Amino acid sequence: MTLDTAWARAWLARAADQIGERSSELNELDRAIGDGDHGENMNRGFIAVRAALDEVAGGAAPSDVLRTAAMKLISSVGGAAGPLYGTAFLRASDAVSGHVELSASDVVDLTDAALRGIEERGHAAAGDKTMVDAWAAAVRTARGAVAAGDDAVRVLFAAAAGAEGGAASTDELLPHKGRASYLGERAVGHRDPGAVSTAIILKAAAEAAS
Amino acid sequence: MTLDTAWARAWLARAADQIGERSSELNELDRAIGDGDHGENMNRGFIAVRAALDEVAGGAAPSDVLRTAAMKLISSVGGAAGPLYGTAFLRASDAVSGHVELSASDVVDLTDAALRGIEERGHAAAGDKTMVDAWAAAVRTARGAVAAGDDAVRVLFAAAAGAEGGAASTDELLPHKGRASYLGERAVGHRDPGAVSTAIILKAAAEAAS
Amino acid sequence: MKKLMNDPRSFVAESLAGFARAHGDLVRVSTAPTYVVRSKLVPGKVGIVSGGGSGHEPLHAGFVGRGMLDAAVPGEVFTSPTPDPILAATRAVDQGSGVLYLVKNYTGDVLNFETAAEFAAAEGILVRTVVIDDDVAVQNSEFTAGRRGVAGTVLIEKIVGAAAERGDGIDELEALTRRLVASARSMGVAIGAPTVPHSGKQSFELGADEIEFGIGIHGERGRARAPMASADELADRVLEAVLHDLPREPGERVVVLVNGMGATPVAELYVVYRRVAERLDASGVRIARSLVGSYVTSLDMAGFSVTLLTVDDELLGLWDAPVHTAALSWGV
Amino acid sequence: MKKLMNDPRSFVAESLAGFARAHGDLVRVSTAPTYVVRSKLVPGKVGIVSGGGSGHEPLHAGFVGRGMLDAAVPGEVFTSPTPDPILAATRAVDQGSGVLYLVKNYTGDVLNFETAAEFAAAEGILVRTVVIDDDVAVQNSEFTAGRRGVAGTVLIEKIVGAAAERGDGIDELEALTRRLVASARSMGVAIGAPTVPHSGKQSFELGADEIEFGIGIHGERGRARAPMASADELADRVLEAVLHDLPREPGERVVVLVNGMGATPVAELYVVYRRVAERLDASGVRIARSLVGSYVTSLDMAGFSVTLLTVDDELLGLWDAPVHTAALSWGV
Ligand SMILES: Nc1ncnc2c1ncn2[C@@H]1O[C@H](COP(=O)(O)OP(=O)(O)O)[C@@H](O)[C@H]1O
Ligand SMILES: Nc1ncnc2c1ncn2[C@@H]1O[C@H](COP(=O)(O)OP(=O)(O)O)[C@@H](O)[C@H]1O
Ligand SMILES: [Mg+2]
Ligand SMILES: [Mg+2]
Ligand SMILES: [Mg+2]
Ligand SMILES: [Mg+2]
Repeated sequence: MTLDTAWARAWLARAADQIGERSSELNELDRAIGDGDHGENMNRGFIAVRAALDEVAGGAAPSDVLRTAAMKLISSVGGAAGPLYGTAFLRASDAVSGHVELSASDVVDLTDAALRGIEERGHAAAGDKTMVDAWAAAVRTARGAVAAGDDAVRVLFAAAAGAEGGAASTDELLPHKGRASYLGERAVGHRDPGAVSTAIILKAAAEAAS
Repeated sequence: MTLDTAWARAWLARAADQIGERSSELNELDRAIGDGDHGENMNRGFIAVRAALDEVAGGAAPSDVLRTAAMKLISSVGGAAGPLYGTAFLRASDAVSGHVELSASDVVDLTDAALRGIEERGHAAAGDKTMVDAWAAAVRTARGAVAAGDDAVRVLFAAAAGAEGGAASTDELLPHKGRASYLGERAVGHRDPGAVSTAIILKAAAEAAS
Repeated sequence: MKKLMNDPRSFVAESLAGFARAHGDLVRVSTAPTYVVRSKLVPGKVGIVSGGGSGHEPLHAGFVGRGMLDAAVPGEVFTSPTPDPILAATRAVDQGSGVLYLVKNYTGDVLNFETAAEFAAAEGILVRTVVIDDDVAVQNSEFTAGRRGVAGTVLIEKIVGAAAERGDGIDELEALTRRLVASARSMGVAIGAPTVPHSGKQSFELGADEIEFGIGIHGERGRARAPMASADELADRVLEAVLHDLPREPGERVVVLVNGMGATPVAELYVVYRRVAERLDASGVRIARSLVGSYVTSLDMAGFSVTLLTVDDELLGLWDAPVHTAALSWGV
Repeated sequence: MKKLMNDPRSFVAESLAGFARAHGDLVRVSTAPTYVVRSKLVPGKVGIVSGGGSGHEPLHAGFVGRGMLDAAVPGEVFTSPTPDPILAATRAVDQGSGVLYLVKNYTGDVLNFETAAEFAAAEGILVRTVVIDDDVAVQNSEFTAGRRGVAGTVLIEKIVGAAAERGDGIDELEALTRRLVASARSMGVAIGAPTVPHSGKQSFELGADEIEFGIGIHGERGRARAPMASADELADRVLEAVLHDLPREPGERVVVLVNGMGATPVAELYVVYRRVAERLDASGVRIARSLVGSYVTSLDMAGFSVTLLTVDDELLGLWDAPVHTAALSWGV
């Protein structure tokens, strides 16, 4: 399958499904080291995103779909994740603006732009035990796949696998940003909910392409 | 032993001991059908009574000891039991006013006066599931003992036994007075705490005489 | 359930000490005997005195001040005060115009205030007593101690206090209070039991999905155990019981109190008030004024009560009159 | 732990509906987008806007009114509101003199208010933002999200609101707020965990004799778990942490807030206040004013926090200035 507008719609619809199914898992993760609402917040946001997908004009580019998603996330998620994911999707949209079909390198640009947007907005870096760790790992593995000559869909799968690993890597990290940082040492051994939601979203992107 | 002033002091001192030892039992009974403080209240009161016993002038009559106890109970017990026991001891004191040594019939007069005082003050009758049931039974059995020709100490033991039975008889009664009456049917099967404290006090009176 | 306390036996005294320290501008707190008296008494004014067991804070000490009570007499937790402190408070507030006792209907409170009134009369102080019994959960018959005095007490203390501040004499005040008592009805629900300090045990055990319906304010169990229900269902059942018992004409105006029992956050009380207001609209009862908060509590019991007081223009004027106490303050 | 609610998803909306109904004289509540605005805005006055996740009632909606906030923007429970309602509230209160955002220091609140401020600026509305971070339980380092904004917020909102009512311009108000933030310190303890409506589970599990020391107001666990202790010990440890961190001169005057976390009865808070006052006397800190009650809560969490704010005569004048809101009212 090609990474066109149909794919972009399928991605977000699938992400909405997955976030919905796993929202209590995300709440539980957030209850351990945050305030227990990450699943609620993301689910609220993606329900809004799903509803908005129909509004996207026919003949739109993938970037238009991503921009619509960004706006909906900003206006409906709230909390820390809302502005962060909103910025991520806005920057991702800009990075592939107008492209009718995404190339392998577009996938890298998209994830990299999202990563930089989150880093700037949240003043967080990889290793701070946040969603940044998932995005950063995704970008790394995507780059590797491009270097290995993989096609766009393969690169997307690589990114998803990277995000999964990046999320897992947060278990042992000491938190430096977000609510978890209030707990310090007490947060070690727990996985960051935002990193997990990132892994869910990128996994949906890959599955939507296969 | 004769029922003189030394006996009256011994009675109240022993009652203070017994109430102290059994105050949590009284709290528990009150927790089931009242507000859980009867043991606290009675204990606070008898601690004050014990302290006041020394104040009673030498050469005083038993009635003086009972009057002092009444005043202390009124000023330190509070709740429903305070005024009721206060009145009971005041009337008991009047009933044997000045008698240096109590006769068998004095014991009946003393308990009967206490009973009437409580009935008037609390507008309660036997069968209402209150301390009245213990006092009323005590008066009945005491009268019986006098009729049987028992001496004062024996009559006192009869009164104590009667109070014990009267308290036990409250288990199956439907409450018509006091907090227990708010529970209606739900209070059936529970023993009235005030009836039990009455039994404790009369038991102490008898034991103090033997 | 844990408590912020030291020795349970000193709980009431230490809480009062903190209250005295926080509100030295409004009240003076006497210890031995224990009572709370308004710092600035009004010469010639009828004294308004209330009291009863502690554990219902802010009632009564929180309502001592301009336009409400002249003195409050707190007993031990859930235990009526003895006559001595009541008498001392009576002496402290008497201005020669008499003193009115507002007594919640519990055997202990009634008997101890009665005794205090006898002592005061013996000293030549004119004392009148009105017993408050607004709780519809208990049937008023000679087979009970009669209906309990619960949250309606705060509404009555506010209005009677305003009338006394206005300069009403003791006869008018007594008549006004009796009229208010006849116009106030309340009912409460517990979703969590309180813990009495000295026992450390909950007054009753509630299952995860159980509530007590028709509770009082002393941790006694209610009229019946019931399954937990939605806020709207609970509000409907409580309101229905109150409305059923409230003497009123069509289109009657009421003051509504949605009262928290001690451990219930105000956000939940507003959810209940929302429903109560909707139901009153539907039943053609007009809400003239409302109060939502924890005013007459039962230690750390969770739950709420609803009180309705029927009012006319005069009573509303007295309700709106300035009040300046620790727990109720407006117009000043 | 049970709650008085219907569908958890409608909890915030239903609670606000009840609040709107109870306080129609003070505020107007907008839904979609959700914000609470003062009913009578003052022409030409700088608008004071605050907000954040719900679950901290009466903060912030309970402080909208004369002499305090012009608008409050409540998000879902423990979730910062999105930019849209913040922007809508900003438009609603702007009188052409600018709008000051008072934001508690949480990533979500900071980012969403930041975004709203950008949108407002794009519309030509002058917006300033001051972030409140009074919680000494968290270290202020680049290894954390920084100190949290907790109960000190209510003291700051009161004083800044009074200055705005007085007619101060946005520059003075921003400077005043920064000065207040630098002068306020808080610390809290939980003896019982809160339950978030949508999860129905307690945010953390506490043993019968355990407490959480140094908690925030979102059900997050605290700095450390500790054994339950007497009210005096808890008060001493909390106060010590606050005093340790509070910039002050000898003989400094302070406003003291002993704040309940939602499920703690006021009688217990007074026990804590009593001790806090004694310790402050002993350490030569003068209590200029005090506030004891549940003002910045964490749903039905049990526990308390202590806030100290150092003040001078000007700040005390602003503190004493008239305020007329649902949860704080005096001088009117
Ligand atoms: N400064 C930050 N930079 C990047 N990500 C962050 C930052 N702060 C929080 N996050 C992410 O946001 C997630 C929490 O989101 P959510 O629970 O929805 O918001 P809130 O913390 O306001 O309740 C965290 O798990 C973390 O991944
Ligand atoms: N009207 C009454 N007449 C007689 N005894 C009563 C009456 N009301 C209550 N009592 C007695 O008082 C006891 C309760 O005393 P206590 O718990 O100390 O007071 P309170 O009910 O005020 O907490 C009851 O067990 C009952 O025996
Ligand atoms: Mg969260
Ligand atoms: Mg009792
Ligand atoms: Mg009692
Ligand atoms: Mg949140």
